[in-house]
Amino acid sequence: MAVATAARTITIAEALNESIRLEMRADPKIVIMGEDIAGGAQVEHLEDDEAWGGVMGVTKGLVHEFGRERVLDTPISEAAFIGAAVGAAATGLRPIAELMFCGFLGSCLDSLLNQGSKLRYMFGGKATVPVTIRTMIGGGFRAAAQHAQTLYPMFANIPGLKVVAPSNAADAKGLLTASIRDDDPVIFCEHITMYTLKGEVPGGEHIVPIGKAAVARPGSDVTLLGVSLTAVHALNAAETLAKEGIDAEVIDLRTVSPLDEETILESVKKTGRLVIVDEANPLCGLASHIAGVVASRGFHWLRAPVGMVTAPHSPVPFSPVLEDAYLPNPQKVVSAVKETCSKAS
Amino acid sequence: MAVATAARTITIAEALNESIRLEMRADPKIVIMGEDIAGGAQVEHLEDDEAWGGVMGVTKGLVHEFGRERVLDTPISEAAFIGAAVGAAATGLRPIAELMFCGFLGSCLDSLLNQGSKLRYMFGGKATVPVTIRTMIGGGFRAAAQHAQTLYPMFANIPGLKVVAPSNAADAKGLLTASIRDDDPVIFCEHITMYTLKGEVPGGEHIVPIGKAAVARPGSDVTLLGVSLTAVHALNAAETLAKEGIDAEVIDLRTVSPLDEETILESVKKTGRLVIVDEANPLCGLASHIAGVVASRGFHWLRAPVGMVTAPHSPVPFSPVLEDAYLPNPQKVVSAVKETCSKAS
Amino acid sequence: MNLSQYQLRSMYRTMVSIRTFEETVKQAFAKGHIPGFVHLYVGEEAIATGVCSALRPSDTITSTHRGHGHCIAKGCDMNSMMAEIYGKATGLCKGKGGSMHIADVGKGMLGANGIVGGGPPLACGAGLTSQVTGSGDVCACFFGDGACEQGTFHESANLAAIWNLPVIFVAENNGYAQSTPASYHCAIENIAERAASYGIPGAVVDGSDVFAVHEAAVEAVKRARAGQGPSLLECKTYRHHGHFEGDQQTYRMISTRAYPRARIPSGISGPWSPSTAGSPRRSWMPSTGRPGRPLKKHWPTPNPVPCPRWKRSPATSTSVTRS
Amino acid sequence: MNLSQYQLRSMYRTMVSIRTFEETVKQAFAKGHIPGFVHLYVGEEAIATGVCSALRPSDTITSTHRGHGHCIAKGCDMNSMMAEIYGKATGLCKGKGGSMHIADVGKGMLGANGIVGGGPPLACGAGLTSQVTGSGDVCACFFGDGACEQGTFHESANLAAIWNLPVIFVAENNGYAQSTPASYHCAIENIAERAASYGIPGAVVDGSDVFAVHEAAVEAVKRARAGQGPSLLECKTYRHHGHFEGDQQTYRMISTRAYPRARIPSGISGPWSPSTAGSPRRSWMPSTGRPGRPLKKHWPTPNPVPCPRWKRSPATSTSVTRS
Ligand SMILES: Cc1ncc(C[n+]2csc(CCOP(=O)(O)OP(=O)(O)O)c2C)c(N)n1
Ligand SMILES: Cc1ncc(C[n+]2csc(CCOP(=O)(O)OP(=O)(O)O)c2C)c(N)n1
Ligand SMILES: [Mg+2]
Ligand SMILES: [Mg+2]
Repeated sequence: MAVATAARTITIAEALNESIRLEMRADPKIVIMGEDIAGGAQVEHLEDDEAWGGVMGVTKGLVHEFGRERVLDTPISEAAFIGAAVGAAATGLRPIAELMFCGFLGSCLDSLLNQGSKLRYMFGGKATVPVTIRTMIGGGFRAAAQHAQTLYPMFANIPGLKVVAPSNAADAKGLLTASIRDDDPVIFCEHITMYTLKGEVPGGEHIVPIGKAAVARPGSDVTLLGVSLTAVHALNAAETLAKEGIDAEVIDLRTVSPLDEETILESVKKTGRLVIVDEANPLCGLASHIAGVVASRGFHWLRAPVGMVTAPHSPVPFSPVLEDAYLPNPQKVVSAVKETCSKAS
Repeated sequence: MAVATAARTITIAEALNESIRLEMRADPKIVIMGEDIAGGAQVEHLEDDEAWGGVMGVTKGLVHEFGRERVLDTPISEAAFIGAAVGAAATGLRPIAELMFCGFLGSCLDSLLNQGSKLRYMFGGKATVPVTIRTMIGGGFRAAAQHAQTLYPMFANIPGLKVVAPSNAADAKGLLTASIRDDDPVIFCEHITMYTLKGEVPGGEHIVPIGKAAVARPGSDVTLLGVSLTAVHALNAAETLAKEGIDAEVIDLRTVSPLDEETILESVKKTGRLVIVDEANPLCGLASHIAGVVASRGFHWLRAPVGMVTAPHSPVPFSPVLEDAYLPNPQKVVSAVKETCSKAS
Repeated sequence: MNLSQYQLRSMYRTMVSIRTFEETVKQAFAKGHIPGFVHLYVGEEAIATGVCSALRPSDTITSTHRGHGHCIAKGCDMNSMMAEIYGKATGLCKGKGGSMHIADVGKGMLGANGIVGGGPPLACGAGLTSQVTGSGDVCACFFGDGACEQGTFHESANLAAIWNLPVIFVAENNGYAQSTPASYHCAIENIAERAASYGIPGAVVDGSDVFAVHEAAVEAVKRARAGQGPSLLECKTYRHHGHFEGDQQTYRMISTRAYPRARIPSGISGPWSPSTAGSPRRSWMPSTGRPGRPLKKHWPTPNPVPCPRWKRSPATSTSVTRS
Repeated sequence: MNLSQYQLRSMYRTMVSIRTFEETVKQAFAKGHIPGFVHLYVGEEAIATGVCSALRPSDTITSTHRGHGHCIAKGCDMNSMMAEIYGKATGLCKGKGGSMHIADVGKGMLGANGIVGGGPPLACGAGLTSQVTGSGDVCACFFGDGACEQGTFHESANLAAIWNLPVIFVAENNGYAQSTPASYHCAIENIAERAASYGIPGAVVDGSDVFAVHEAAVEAVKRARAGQGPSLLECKTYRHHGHFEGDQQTYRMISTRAYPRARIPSGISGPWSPSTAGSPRRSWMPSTGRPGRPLKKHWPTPNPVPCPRWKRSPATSTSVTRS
């Protein structure tokens, strides 16, 4: 399959596929593995391009190009295959493993908590673990409590892991490429509702560095911060707010760990107000973490209490009505910003 | 074994044992299970009181009193037996399971993340899961990266779990009793270095409610907040600070989830300054969470940046020299408080 | 096996109810009325029916993402189930759980489960409750062939064995885990042979034969209730539709070339009807499709028999008693 | 089995090195010089030695909390190891890992591991690397009897089987997981029989007989290198000291009543010395202690043989070839 060299408008799923494809072409040490990522092609008839390519189709066509040796369907053995990806990384490969839903972390935490993230440190720096774990986060699909989680706070609390979550197609390609090339384990979070989101994506090699947030919209009155889908909510809210005379600066975090504290603090220094939007559960979550960092390192610039729009501290409900009430959305962000801006310093 | 009715000075390990013993006497639905918690007594010779009683001796003698039916050694199958504890709780027992080290969460997260914590909610409130998971946290034992973790932030990020961590013998007994009687899953965190710490413990029934922080030392200049061992550090630091003319109020959190925000905010309202001491890794950890809550709900009372003394965001080192440098201690707290108090509002 | 007319009718009703329920869900999903993920039990009715008809109301079951059939067979109210699947406040779980989390603990139905391999540890817990309280209840733990590669199954089987828990592990081997054929994901042909790793009885039955399933389940339940511990029952079956609704099954166009066509569970489309059920064994035989590979049924006999060396084909069944 | 004088000497040196190293650690620990947890390999020397002497330098191993012996057998520098155990900057891991995390990736030693069951998935990964790069290296995965109840072992064995990975699973059955006897925590007598669940060869050997271990390992390595996939090798052994240093072993006063006394690995305390090693097989026989239960060694023969029905006692060994 030819990959464009010029920018074009494609979906996030296509952008991810393109990143993997280009990297696999360039580096024979890259293998990909996961449940159904080839998808039915492993037994016979490899020539048949009807293989599933993963539940979201992200890896479609890769087994056709790279063969069964490098595109490995796995049994439902998350502990074994995520651990195998870690072990393969420690011995010279550069695996990309798919953990279908991030809630399945329950079945493989050890490989990440006690092995992948810690080997390099425990071995005195003498090992590297260049593994990328792609996983799905987020609600809105009516997938209920186990399949709609947003667990990057748990990942981020583990030192030694990098945690990435793009909000658009270009970043999806660029950040995934950076993740694959990174010598540390990276958890790459893809939002379940965003695979079909389209955006302009550079052709050929495209890298977005890990650990650097983007100022997605400059503004002066308030800093609005989101990541993955909530960055999109923040941008939408900023449009609405602009009409009402509030000029919001929007930061798209892009990376949860390591956290780009400088970009956040710089913005807060300018605006004096901060509203954080996050889909994860709030207790020991991402929103409060950032609020805490600013309360510690940017306290004197803050002119109003930090606003936070998060999910409540409860499992995700199934019912569409309840789930819509549960999730952050642009309207909630707009209200929170108005409240923050109404508060005197 | 007779249990005293009057208060006496005993260790945390003894206080925990007493809580379990009294509750098991009162409620035949309580069973306890874990690796080596009976300890070698399961095959023959039950009458022999030489059974180990767990690696820290907390459950010593219980198999002797309550028999093998209610004191169950398990294989090294954390996923199965923690899950079995959850299943037993959902069907009418009130199990207490021991997860020897909290790092072994890696081997059994699913039972807590996707089952225990969520059943009640997902089933529309029609199930209760009265299970208590006792587990060991903390460094200082030179146990290295996998066995010295402090993972309550990960537990706390899971809605549906309660997370408790006592700092003294009386609370150990009272909070464990409350945990056992609670109808929701409770993660009970015991600090590895504190089992032999002695304190006065009430005889007979003693309950300390979950979700209520303690003002362990009243003060007016700065609020010092810790949990488990860091509450002890905070108290020690307060003594030193008192000699230097700084009157610190110390809050012992006791419960991480649900968080007693009111007690924290009330104290900050009084002192205007806050220093949080926490042994967990900082990113999406407990310290920043509390700082964030205060930056949101108590902003106008804050007169200085929130101070945080935490572990760095790295795995725990093995070398005693490095581990000492890694962990929070009273000296670090004293410095942080002085810095906070030196900052004008 | 002696089944009363009442039992026969009730089993028939359960099988037809499941089929009808699922076809209704299928249509409603196609019309966009049902949110989220839905996995249908069509084609596997004989398993839930055969097992649950061997249980008493106070016995419990754990289930899977493909749980509607288990719910119905364990007596959950179908109206409340449907309301749950639609996400309504009147649903069995107030709309908070949905298809993958339907539960009715009061009926002993401990929940569908979105986590593959989530059930076995819970089943051990239910078995422990029975053992500690002396209730005599057993727990039937349903799980798919895909779930047999989850560590939780192995840990739970061993735990149930050493604790002698009244648990019946029921492997529903429908040949697929999503798009992945069992012949790929599982290193051996018969899941039931894994019983030997835990010193418990294992058996393979034709999962489209409700009588075969029932008979094997009765035996396993009897053992469990008598304090003889857990068993592993593998039911060979076939997934009629996609993995979930909406699944295009392109992968299946590939692999069904080598796979037997669907076998319709006996009793639903077969010639038998409850009013004529004199000799159920004969009339409930698989009524359509190629018979696929021959399945033998063996349940532990009191005397040791040599365990045949495993060969990938043809399939054999195991019979190992814990001594 | 043909072993050169050089090989014999080297195996002898390894066994004695491990024993000496561990006794040194024991004394240093008793004096309070060593921080943290320390688990000694005393009594199990023949396993690491027998297996690692069947490997080449570029082959890899995964290890356990009881890892010193594996490290030494795989060629780690003992001075750097000791420095690591003391927590010094000059240690193999700069003092950051300690006893439970000694590693030397360059030597193919992928780390001691504080997590019981942590090794098998990593071993699959090392096997995958070999398969993808075509290096022909194999990975030997050491783990205890206690680790056999961890789901990771089962998942990894299945994964290695279906991917045909060059992994040798080496179960070190020393009869105990901390205070818990294997007879309690494991539902069956011989861990090696679990190989049948994954269609791979399994064998039981006397873990105190370095030649027996070596011979079995050579066979397994040969298979793995030839692309014939994984094997499971169970070595029956005995933990001479406490679970960790400082363990009072009160529980053992109870249970050793029913347990054979320690068998000293051949070659260390036996009459044999490297200079007289003409007929090693005879001279390295277990030299002390009661022989315990008889252990038979079976490694897969090319022709299928009936797999005897398992009985708790007396012990038999399995021999199952993946067909
Ligand atoms: C821990 C976990 N891993 C993966 C999945 C995704 N998933 C859902 S169903 C399924 C296939 C299950 O196959 P099987 O156990 O055979 O059940 P079947 O769908 O055939 O009834 C997979 C991989 C999951 N829900 N949970
Ligand atoms: C996941 C996990 N659970 C529990 C422990 C605690 N633990 C350390 S060693 C051990 C016993 C291991 O027994 P076995 O596998 O037989 O190895 P042995 O100590 O006998 O060599 C246990 C329970 C652990 N380290 N990791
Ligand atoms: Mg299936
Ligand atoms: Mg052992």
